[in-house]
Amino acid sequence: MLSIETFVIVSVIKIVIALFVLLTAVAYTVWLERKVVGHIQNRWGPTRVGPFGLLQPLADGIKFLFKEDLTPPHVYKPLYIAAPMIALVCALTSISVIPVGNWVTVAGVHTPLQITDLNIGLLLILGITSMGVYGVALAGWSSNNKYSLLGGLRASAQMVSYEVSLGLSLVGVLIVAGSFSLRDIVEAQGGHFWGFIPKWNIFYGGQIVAFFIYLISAYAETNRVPFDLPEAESELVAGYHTEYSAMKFAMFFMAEYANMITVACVASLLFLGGWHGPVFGPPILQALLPIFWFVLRVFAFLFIYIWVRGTLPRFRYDQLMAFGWKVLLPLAIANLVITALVVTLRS
Amino acid sequence: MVPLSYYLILSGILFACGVTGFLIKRNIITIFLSIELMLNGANLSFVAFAAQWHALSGQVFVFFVMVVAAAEAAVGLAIIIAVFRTRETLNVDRVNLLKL
Amino acid sequence: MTPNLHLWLIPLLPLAGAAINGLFGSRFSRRAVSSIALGFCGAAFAMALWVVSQFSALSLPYSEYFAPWIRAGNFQADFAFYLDQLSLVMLLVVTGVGFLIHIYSVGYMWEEGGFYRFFSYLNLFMFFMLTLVLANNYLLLFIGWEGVGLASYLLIGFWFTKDSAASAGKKAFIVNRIGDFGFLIALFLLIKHFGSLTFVQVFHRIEPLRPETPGAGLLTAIGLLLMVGAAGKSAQIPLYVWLPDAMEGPTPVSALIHAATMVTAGVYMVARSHVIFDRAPMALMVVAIVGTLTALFSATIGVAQTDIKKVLAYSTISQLGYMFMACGVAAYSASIFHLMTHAFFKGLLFLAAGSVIHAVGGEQDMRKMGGLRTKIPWTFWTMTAGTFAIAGFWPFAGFFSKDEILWQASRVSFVYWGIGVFTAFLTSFYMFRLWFLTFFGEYRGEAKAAHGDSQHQAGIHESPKLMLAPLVILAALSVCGGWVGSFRFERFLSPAFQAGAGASAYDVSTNALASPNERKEEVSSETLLTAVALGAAALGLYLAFLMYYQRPQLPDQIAASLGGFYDAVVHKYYVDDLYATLFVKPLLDASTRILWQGIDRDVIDAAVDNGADGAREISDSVRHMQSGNLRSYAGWIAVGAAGVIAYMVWMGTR
Amino acid sequence: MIHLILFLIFGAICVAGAVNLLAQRHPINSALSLVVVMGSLAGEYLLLGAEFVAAIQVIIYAGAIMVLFVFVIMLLNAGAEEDTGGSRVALLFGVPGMLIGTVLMAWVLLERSGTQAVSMGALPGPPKTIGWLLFHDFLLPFEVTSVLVLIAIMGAVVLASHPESVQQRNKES
Repeated sequence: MLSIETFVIVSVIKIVIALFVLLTAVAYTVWLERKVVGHIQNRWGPTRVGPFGLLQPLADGIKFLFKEDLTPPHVYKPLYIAAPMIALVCALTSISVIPVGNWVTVAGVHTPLQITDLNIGLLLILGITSMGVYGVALAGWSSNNKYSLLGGLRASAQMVSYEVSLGLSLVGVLIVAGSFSLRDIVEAQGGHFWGFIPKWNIFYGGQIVAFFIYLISAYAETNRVPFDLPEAESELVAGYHTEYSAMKFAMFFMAEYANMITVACVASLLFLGGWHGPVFGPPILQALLPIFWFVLRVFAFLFIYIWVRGTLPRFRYDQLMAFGWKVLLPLAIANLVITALVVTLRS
Repeated sequence: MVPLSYYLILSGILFACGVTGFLIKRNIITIFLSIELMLNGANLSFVAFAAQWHALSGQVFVFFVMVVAAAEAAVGLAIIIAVFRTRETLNVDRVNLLKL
Repeated sequence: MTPNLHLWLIPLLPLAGAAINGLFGSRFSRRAVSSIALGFCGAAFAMALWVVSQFSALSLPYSEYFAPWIRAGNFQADFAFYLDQLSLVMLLVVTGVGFLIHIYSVGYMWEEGGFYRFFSYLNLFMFFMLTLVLANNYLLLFIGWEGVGLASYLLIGFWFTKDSAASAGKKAFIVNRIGDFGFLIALFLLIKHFGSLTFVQVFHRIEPLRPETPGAGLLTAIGLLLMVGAAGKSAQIPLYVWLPDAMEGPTPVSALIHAATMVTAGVYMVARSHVIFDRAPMALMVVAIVGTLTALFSATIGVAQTDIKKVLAYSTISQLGYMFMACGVAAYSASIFHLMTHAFFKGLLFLAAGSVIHAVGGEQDMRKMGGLRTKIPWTFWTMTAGTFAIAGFWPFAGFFSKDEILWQASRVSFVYWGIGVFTAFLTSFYMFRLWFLTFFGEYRGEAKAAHGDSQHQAGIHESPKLMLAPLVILAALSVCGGWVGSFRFERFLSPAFQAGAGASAYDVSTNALASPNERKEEVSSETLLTAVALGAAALGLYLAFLMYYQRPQLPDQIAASLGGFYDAVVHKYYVDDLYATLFVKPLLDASTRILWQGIDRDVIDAAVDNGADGAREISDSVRHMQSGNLRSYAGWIAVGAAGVIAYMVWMGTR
Repeated sequence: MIHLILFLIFGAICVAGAVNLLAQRHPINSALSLVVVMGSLAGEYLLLGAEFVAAIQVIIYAGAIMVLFVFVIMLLNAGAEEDTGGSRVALLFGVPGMLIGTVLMAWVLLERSGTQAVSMGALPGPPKTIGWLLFHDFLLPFEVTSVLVLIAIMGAVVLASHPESVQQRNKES
């Protein structure tokens, strides 16, 4: 056990590092998206700022900071201001329970590579994600704009609907792992089947179905293409953030990408074996390799995100709802039942 | 160490606030929110009593309350929508046909 | 070594029949209904015969415990059955005659509606009667007692659409209630003072008591109250009025219930309670006087009746009077002997009368009959046997039993004997009057109206064999039933009546049995008395022959000369009217004035109406609470909740 | 000590949210106040050790039910509360009644309840145990509640659907 002072110091350090890494990752995910989508659409993407446009995110940030913070006259001000903050806070908080690697000992302090390990960690992520709905919904409502309102309505209905399938798709993994703690779940995935297939949940039983349900629900949860109806520019101008500009808009923007990263992290941890991978070399390399494997998976997941965005068209809203309730939810329940059966029979 | 009666009093205060909301609010949705507040107060006392008696049944009951609250919210909100559609108002003082 | 007799089967078999027919009979064919009824009743009879065959092996009295019923403190009344010689005789009479009458009923009721209902009731009656006979305590006996009352009520009112039948049923029921009231009080007294209702226990506790010779006491009271019950059930003065009216029921019912079995329940009960009566000479005297008076009184009424069944009904009352007279002089076995022979010949007479009525198409007035002798010979001959038996001619059954009763009565008082002989003369007279009017002379029925229409003449027909067979069997029994002899019969029954008879009031029967020599000395006087009785019967036959065969105009002349007395007799001494003015009308008036107008309308109705008015007025003022405002309702709830909390806090912290 | 401090902080937020619910005239503010109450109640649950209840409180109550409320408020575009005469009964009887009841309860709880003090995380309610209870001891209530929810769903669909659209669908079929 750590003394309380060490605990606080270590925690603060971890929080700072995590926030820094996360925000940087958000910035470079934006860059990555622009680059990848650009290449998919047969163009270059950002190239002017820095080599390969690598400094573009910095430039964007500076622009957001210094733009005039415009507040339209008939908005409901308290909520108009609170909404982007809610969205960003919720998006950033959920990173706190995500482990990126094994326990390490730095300067005599033995600590997990994770801000905190809760035994209801996954539930916390779900809870915070579900709170994120308020940001979008309130933004839409408080803007006093019909496009915003429609966007907010769509966002809240869509997120509440797909949260059900999302949660149910995770239950299968939980049954296999027998814990809510993300670290336990990852550790349950160590080793191999028959010596060569990694013991990831995605290969376990019918969890590949669960993985795809999770994938689809996650796209809807983060309001991404092909489910980006709350901000469908062809219908709603810019949806719930039509009236936002400057830093408030940036907050929504960051929240969206932070959510994407969270979702990617959860997918990597739950389905793709977390930080498991071949570990070799000197001790420093042995400490860093798991992080590398983890980041690799997250990157792959994000790449698929962007890839999908670049290729798929947008759903219609009724198709979205019908798909969520009539296809995804029954599928998730069936998967849950089958997994429960398999686990029961095997034990 | 906190005396359990503090938790119970907190739940009582929340419940009383819910009752007051029911009594003084005119907007039907706010009244509904007051009901949810009362349910939350009751839930807190459930959890507190569970700690008092070391019986997890108290916590299980909270789930049942939540489920019932969810069902109630679904039906109640549907009713509110139906009422609003026919009477064009959310003010309960204007929805008073059921008398004499 | 006592074999298990399964006595409980005997009552329950008819009950099963009643249940099957009553519940499902409406869907059965007549054949099925009658075979069910006959089957169960016959099975009971067969059981009874089997019991007789086992009888010698039994240690009497035999009792059989069936199930617990009422147990409170020391008091105990169970479903238990009791068999001794007395019950056995009753058992045989009830099942045997009952079975015969069941057979007869199939033929008699074949054309009637409600066939299944009739047999269900009849079986129900058998059940209750057997319960009554076999009960081992007064309470179970009372159940049977009330049950036969119910069956009797149902069967009298069998044609309930007919107003007179319905009211006759009610009358029987209500008059019986008066008797039952007395019976019940007697039972209460027994419980109070002897703590039990079981025969064995009660008699065991009474045995040590001395006869209440000077004056009257508890046992006299119990005896008198029991007599009230018996008078109700067995149609004695003053409660006999229901029996003539009960003739509204179907004739087999009259034969079975109102002649052969149920009405003798009172006699059975008095005989069963002989231990009590033995110690209550006053009560016994009352029984004798009531019996004698009833015998005479109803015989005189019977003389003037024209309805064939009414004549038989009054005759039944009269014969029951004989039985009570016998009981009253402590000659219980004579009484039961007469009960048995009476069951044979009165059952026969009723059945034959039913056959006659059947033959002439429902006509019951004797003045419209006549000359039926040749047309329905079987009925005629069987009826003749019955008539001679009831009139008391040697060697028919009635002679032996009646003679025994008269002789026993003479040993107590010649007043009883004198009245008994006179009644015997009257019995002979009205029975032969019936006989002559029905079977001899010219047919005076429909022919008068139809001027000798041969079609109607041909309509008079003999009854089917199904009805005749019981007639023949009963006729044979009426002829031979008495040959068993009163002496042997008495010896057979003596264990039942000796038990606890230690200190009899009259010491007659005991002495007679104790010293047969003494009895021989009295034979000469007995022969003389018998001759007198036979003479009275012959005189009755001659007078009837004279008045109703040779000189049919004579009765009218005599009636005219008698004047008012004849009117009184024809109108049954105006007893019904007397009861109507004395009891019925005041009761009706009181009910109307006090109960209906006073209590029902002014108190009960007023309470309801005013309650409703009050509720409406209060509601009028309170309904303003129902403002339709949701929040007001919530306010009331909050106040109520606060009240509940305050109450609970107060209760909890007190 | 830290327990008491945390309790007081969360409790204060709770009460503030509840009072704000009453004070606000616009339903959406009231709804958000209630979300705050629920969030801090989840904190209280955590203090008592009921971690699973706390998580579910946030996910179901704050994340689903309250979103539904907000959604309906937005859908109906409910404005601020209007002032109507209202009910004298509710104010004259209801509020005093409520106050009396609350005071009585508080008095009983403080003076007579005989409850002991609890430490932080007094009764841990791990998901596994709760699940065991739900699916074994409370199986029947659980199943009955599921039927209740199903009925509620159907009721909500029937009540909230446009009568005209239903008629039209009937005509088409």
